[in-house]
Amino acid sequence: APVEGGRANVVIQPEPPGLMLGMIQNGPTQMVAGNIYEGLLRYDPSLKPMPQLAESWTVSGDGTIYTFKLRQGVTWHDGEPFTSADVVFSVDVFLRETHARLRASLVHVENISAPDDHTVVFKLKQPFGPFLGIFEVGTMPMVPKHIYEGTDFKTNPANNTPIGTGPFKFKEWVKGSHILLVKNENYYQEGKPHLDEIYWHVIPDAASRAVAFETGTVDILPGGSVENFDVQRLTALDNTCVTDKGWEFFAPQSWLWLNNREGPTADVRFRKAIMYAMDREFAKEVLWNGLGDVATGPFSSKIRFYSDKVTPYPHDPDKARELLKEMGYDGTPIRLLPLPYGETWQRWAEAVKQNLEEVGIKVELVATDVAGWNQKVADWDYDLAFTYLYQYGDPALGVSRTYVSTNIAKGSPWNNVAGYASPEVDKLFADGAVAFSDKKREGVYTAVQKKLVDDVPVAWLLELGFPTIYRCNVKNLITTGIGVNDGFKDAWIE
Amino acid sequence: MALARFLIGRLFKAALVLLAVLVLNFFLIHAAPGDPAAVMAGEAGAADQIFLDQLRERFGLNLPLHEQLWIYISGVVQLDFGFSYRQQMPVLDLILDRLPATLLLTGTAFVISLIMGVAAGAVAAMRRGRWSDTAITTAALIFYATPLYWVALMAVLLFSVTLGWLPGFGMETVGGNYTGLDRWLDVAEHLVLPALTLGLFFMAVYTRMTRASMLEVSRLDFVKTARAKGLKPGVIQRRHVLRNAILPIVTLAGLQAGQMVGGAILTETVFAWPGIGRLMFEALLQRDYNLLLGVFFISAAMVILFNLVTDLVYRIADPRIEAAG
Amino acid sequence: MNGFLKRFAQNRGALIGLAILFIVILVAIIAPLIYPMSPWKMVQRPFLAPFDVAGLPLGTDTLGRNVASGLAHGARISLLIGLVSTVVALAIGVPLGAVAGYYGGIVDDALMRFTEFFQTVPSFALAVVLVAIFEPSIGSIVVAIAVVSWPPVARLVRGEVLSLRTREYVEAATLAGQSNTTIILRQILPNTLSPIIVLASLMVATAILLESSLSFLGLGDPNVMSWGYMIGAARTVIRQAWWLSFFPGIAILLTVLALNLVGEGLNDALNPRLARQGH
Amino acid sequence: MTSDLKTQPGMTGSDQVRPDALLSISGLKLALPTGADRPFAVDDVSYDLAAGEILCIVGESGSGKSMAANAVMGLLPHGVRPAAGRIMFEGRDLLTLDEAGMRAIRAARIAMIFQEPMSALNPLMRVGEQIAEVFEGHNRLKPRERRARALELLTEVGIPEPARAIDAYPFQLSGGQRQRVMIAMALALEPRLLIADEPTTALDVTTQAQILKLIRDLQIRHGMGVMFITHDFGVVAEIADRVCVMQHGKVVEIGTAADVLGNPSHPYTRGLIDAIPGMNVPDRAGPAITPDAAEPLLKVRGLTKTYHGKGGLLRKPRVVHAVDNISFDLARGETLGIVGESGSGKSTLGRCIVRLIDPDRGSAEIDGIDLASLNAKALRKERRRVQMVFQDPFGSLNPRTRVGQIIAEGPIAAGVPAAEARAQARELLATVGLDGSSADRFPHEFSGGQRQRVGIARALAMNPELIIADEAVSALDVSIQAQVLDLLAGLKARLNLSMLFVTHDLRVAAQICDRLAVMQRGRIVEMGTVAEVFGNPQSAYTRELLAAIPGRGPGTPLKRFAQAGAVLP
Ligand SMILES: Nc1ncnc2c1ncn2[C@@H]1O[C@H](COP(=O)(O)OP(=O)(O)OP(=O)(O)O)[C@@H](O)[C@H]1O
Ligand SMILES: Nc1ncnc2c1ncn2[C@@H]1O[C@H](COP(=O)(O)OP(=O)(O)OP(=O)(O)O)[C@@H](O)[C@H]1O
Ligand SMILES: [Mg+2]
Ligand SMILES: [Mg+2]
Repeated sequence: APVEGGRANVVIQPEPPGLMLGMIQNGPTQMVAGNIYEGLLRYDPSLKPMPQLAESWTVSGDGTIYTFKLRQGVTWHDGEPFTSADVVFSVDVFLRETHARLRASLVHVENISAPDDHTVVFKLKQPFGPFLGIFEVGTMPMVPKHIYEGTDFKTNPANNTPIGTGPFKFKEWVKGSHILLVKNENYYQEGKPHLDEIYWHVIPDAASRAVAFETGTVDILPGGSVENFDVQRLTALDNTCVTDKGWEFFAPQSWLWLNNREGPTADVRFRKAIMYAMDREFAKEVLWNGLGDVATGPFSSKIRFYSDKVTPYPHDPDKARELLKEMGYDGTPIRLLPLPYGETWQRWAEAVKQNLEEVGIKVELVATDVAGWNQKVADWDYDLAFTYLYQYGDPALGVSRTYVSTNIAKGSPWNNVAGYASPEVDKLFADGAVAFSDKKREGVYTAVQKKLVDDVPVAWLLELGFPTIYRCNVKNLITTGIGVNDGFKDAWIE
Repeated sequence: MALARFLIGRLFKAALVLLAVLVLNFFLIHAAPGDPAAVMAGEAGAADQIFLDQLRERFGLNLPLHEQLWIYISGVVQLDFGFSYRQQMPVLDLILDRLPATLLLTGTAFVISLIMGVAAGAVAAMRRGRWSDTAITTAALIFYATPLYWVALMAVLLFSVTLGWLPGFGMETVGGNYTGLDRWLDVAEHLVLPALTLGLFFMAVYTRMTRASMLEVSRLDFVKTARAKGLKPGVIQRRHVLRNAILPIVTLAGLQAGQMVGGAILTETVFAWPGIGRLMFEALLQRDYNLLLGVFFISAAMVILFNLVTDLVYRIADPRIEAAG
Repeated sequence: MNGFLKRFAQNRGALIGLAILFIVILVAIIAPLIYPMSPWKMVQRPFLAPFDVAGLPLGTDTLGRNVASGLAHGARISLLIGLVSTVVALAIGVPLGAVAGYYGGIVDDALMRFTEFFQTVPSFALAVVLVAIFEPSIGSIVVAIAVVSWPPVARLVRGEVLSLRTREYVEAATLAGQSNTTIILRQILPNTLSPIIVLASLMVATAILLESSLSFLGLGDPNVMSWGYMIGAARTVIRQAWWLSFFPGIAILLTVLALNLVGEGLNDALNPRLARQGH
Repeated sequence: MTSDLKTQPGMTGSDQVRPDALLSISGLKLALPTGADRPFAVDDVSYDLAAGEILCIVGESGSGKSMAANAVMGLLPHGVRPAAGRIMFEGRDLLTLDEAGMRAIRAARIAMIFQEPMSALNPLMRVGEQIAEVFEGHNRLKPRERRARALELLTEVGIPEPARAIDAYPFQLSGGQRQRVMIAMALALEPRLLIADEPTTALDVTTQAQILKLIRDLQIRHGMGVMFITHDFGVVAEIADRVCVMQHGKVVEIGTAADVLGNPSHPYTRGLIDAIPGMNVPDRAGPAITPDAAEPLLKVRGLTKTYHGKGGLLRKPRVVHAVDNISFDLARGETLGIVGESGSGKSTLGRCIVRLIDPDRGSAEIDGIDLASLNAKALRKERRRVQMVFQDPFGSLNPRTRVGQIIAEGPIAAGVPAAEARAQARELLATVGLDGSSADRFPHEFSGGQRQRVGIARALAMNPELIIADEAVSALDVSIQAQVLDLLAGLKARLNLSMLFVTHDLRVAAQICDRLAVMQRGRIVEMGTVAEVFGNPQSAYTRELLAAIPGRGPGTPLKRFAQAGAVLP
């Protein structure tokens, strides 16, 4: 039986800019605020929806009307009741203004209505296959209408003291040191949460984070908080468990942006040569401790409609050289932008550079910091650039944005930065999104994967595995496909 | 009075320098690639033009640069350092929040390095040519030439992980909820490693400098006079040699003191010390212009202040010095 | 000149320093001969300890690259960065300090406030900003390091010049009708040499380390192998592979030591007064 | 190591070790480090000194006078060590004592006044503390009494306003005052032996006279033995009981003052004594040039320079009228001597004329051109007409430049080809009595007197019309001084040079100058031909100066002085 009480010490990296999840959706914010705010649904490791603020839901036969029944007796942390009005406000007013990713999905919604206090109805313009996949806390967090309505959201002072419906309440934030969340005594779900408090420790240096775990200061190292080289050593410690679960919903997929517009990378043979030249197994084994998988194409194997019936690209330098010769590559040097997210990525870029140079491609690494990287990628000022993106469980949510030509626009590093344009792919993705039956979608997506893998608009690297390291006496830490990011609701310490 | 005139003159010039510093920093920072909106968009994992435009408009980044500068400068003149784009808090609050931690760390390191460095240098000078001199000089050179973060990590490994004597990071036990004396002890415990690490480098510099300076002074005639008085070597070294050798060290100490605000980026990072060096570094990476300018401003003010203090100390330490502009 | 060489040769420390420096430079020059392959090439399993495998006397790094080869190739870049940025810093700081100290008055005030500006921004932060603005490359790193390291030089030179310009031999040169430039170059600067030499030999070390801190933050030139890069990259695996940061660390230390010894030897040899004194 | 010393050959002491000797040095050899000018600074030196006696040590610069004295104190410079001999003091050989033993003797039994008074005091300590420290070092008196005693001492050595001086820092005192602080310190513990190493060089005669009198008085009162090192025979004649003459590290003659001065036996001693400038006015038939005969070369009008000290934290700014409304003319070929006490503005006047300092008011025209009116370039060109020999010979030579180069730099700047300028530099060195090889040496490799000659050669290299010689012969021992003065006189006659000759030594002034100007506190208090000034001094200050010239009392053993005295009032 779960033990009540206790404190969880968790590393948070980097320090979030704020905790108002409706406003800021970056990783660290979500990791902390996922315990304060809640969405209507959560998803299990196989991405099946689970109830959260919504008790149950129904979908009309044509797939255009989604009706959610909300839980009774839910209150905000300040005691106000949570109702369907909050949902309508959150989605239609607040998030529509502040949440770029959700806004993209909301184009399919015709209107949102609240027939009664505990019912919300989403009416879509046409069917949208992945619609049930956008109700998790990071994508659609519920924010309190009574606090935000009629105010300037960005400057509302309440942003500093977030009020949600979640199992933990915000208590204090000592900038540069820690964030403290305490148990929500009035949580609507009987007996939850088990923990009394969660301390999020801000430790900016990766090596120090490892030390913090070793010395017992922290008990939980969420994925990505220590360098991969340290994972093996840490997991060998006593009473230490490791899991790469809890990332299924995000399914982080890494690739190299290839500038399809100009230079050698505009030639598909060159792009293929890159695929053959790279030793991705090596990267996985050496740089990622064997965690994760070599990506076969645009879809992560974790998400729906994944297909492995595509052209494989094994490590084959000879083939790469052949392709280069065939296209008549003249040795023009190409620029490679590493991801400025720490040593692993830096080393990876060096390894890729080495791989490419072995088949005769001249590579020049271009180092920048985060801001510079964003700017360069967003302005298409690169030849090759590392990146990784979440796929959010469904190709229509997390995959198509990278490949459809309507998404070619300067200024954002998250759209179709490669400049790949194929009417066929555009059409297939459009069909896939609005097709309602899974079977139909499957067909479309299998076709699109085949086509993309042959066109190589980007060079896929790995499905990243982020290991969460924790003390074995922390139980029930990861129960959903969202993992640490949606809460310590079920966790307890033995 | 002369002193008052000196001070007023210096303060006036200081204000001008600060203003110039501000303007130059402003352009410098804006010259770096990327802007806060791009960074935030990048972090959000999704962004579209609306999102970026919203951010830029909110931060006033859509205005021409000179207008932004004007807005900023007019704010600063009224001691309003603006809002941090990223943290959505007044810059001044953020800085004041972090300043004490940094001052505690750098101040302690400063005092440690000064005292220990001067002492070690003095010992080395007095034992010139003997093994203790060689040991001290070599150690100083090693500390000087070893990367700070390497020393830091080694110290943590030894004292924190292996021996378990001292906490390896943070400023106090998080969630310890100590009060009063206990809290001070707790903080002191956390302070030891970072302060030592940071102090080592400067200690090395002071050691070398003190030694060289003392040897230089030992050759001066008045030291011979002191010996002719039949004074003991200890007294001679302390009262005559060291006192005269200390002046160049005052200059150096002034420089170090001025760098106290921003000089500890790496140490604060490795030891998770919630100080201003980290704040600045993060602001830099996030192109949080207002915050960065604010930190630069405070740092500049400190440097100028300590240059002034150095000059004053100089005038007290050396009666020969008359007001030097 | 002969006397100078003789005096220098009499200084045992300086000779040892020179020998070390010579070896380092030699290694830097012949690196492509002893390790013809790129130092970035992954040659073996990662994390091989020193002497584990024949031909890899210093082991391999995170990606299985030859540490010895990196060390040899890194010598070129580290020396280059250390020396060039020091020279550039001297080239800015010495004339500026000399002019400020010599002319005094408004010139001095203006130049010193200008110098103060560069001191007000924490030097590491300034270096990071500069490298970020100009994109990391050897050139921009050298410039950034030079820009943050010249102010102390200028201050030092100014202080010396301030006191030297009132010396009677300077007045004598004025009376002899020498121009200001000649006086600064011939009469004053030679007499500021000794603190400059000492400072410069320390600056080389600081420059090498600054480059390492920059590359630790991902702002090094990723296309060239340097000791700073090696230390920076080894930091995260220090627990697994001590040798990765140890050897480049020793290399930096030895170089710094050698430069210091040579600097002190030069200083003594250039100073005719010290020539005959024992210590 | 001592038993056979007495039988060692080469012992030059002319009289035997006296049984009542307070200090007795025998067979002392001090080895210099390799690379010095000679292997032994002091080579087999023996002399002794009785209580209540003043022994003057004279001899050329670099002959080892200071070195032997330092050996007595156990304060030899680094690298110099005793190689043989004994220094017996109160029955003990000081060379065998350890550091602690020497410490007990220093200041308490033997005290020393060092050669360079300006730098012998700690610049950062108040003088009172520095005196009190002597008591502290030997655990005498209670802390409170120490200050009182220091005050007494300062009063005793005749410092004006001792109550204020006790809290002064050394830089706030004049050179003479500092020297007196040193003496107070040396006398603090009433030592048995006082060693004074050239305590009056560079002091003007009045101050010098005061200090000599002080030492004499104290010596009589306390019955001390005094070892007095000097190169001034006037001083020797004034105070010595016995005289010891040194050359090249050896004692060449030793005996009573009357013997040595009146009847020198060694040729070197004779040479020295012959070289002492006399007090007789040169027998020129009136001034060679009448000042108003032609347009004067230098016309000084109303020259004024005031220094405003900036004042310290708590001090009032100090105003010094260094040059106060001075006017005079100088004809071609004329030498004007400027004499006056230390700090009276002599150097400042010289600097104002050559425009190293901008005067506050007044003008100085050379050949009708006021240098002040010229722009930088023209000024550079005109400058060569006036050259200066600086007061501090060492300070005015760039320590990192070879002497040949130093001399050649000026002509090169004026456009003379480098090779020619260097050749000329060698010639000039020869002219001032240095051999050609010295062109390749650095300034520190010369003795004080040689450096002064380099300074003169540099001035001559520019072919100037006017030379301002600021104490150009002060550091020279008499024989060399005489050489240089002859040289200058020769040049003057040959090249029709004009000279402004600044000095504090009236005998030297008498020898070389046509006219004399006496300065006091920035003003010229008297001016006239040498005969006029010496023969019939108008101002009280001039009379005071003349009276203070050492060694010219009636009982002086020096014949030349006695003869000179006849000329004087
Ligand atoms: N530190 C030293 N190292 C080497 N040689 C020295 C040192 N000090 C003095 N000498 C040499 O020792 C000799 C004696 O010097 P000393 O100072 O005793 O001369 P002095 O007779 O006092 O001359 P002066 O009248 O110029 O004071 C000189 O030849 C000098 O060059
Ligand atoms: N730079 C200066 N600042 C302030 N006061 C000065 C300065 N230079 C000289 N004085 C003062 O001016 C006065 C005249 O100095 P000067 O050097 O002309 O004297 P002097 O007659 O040459 O003396 P000496 O015989 O000691 O060389 C002195 O009281 C001195 O203290
Ligand atoms: Mg002497
Ligand atoms: Mg003078």
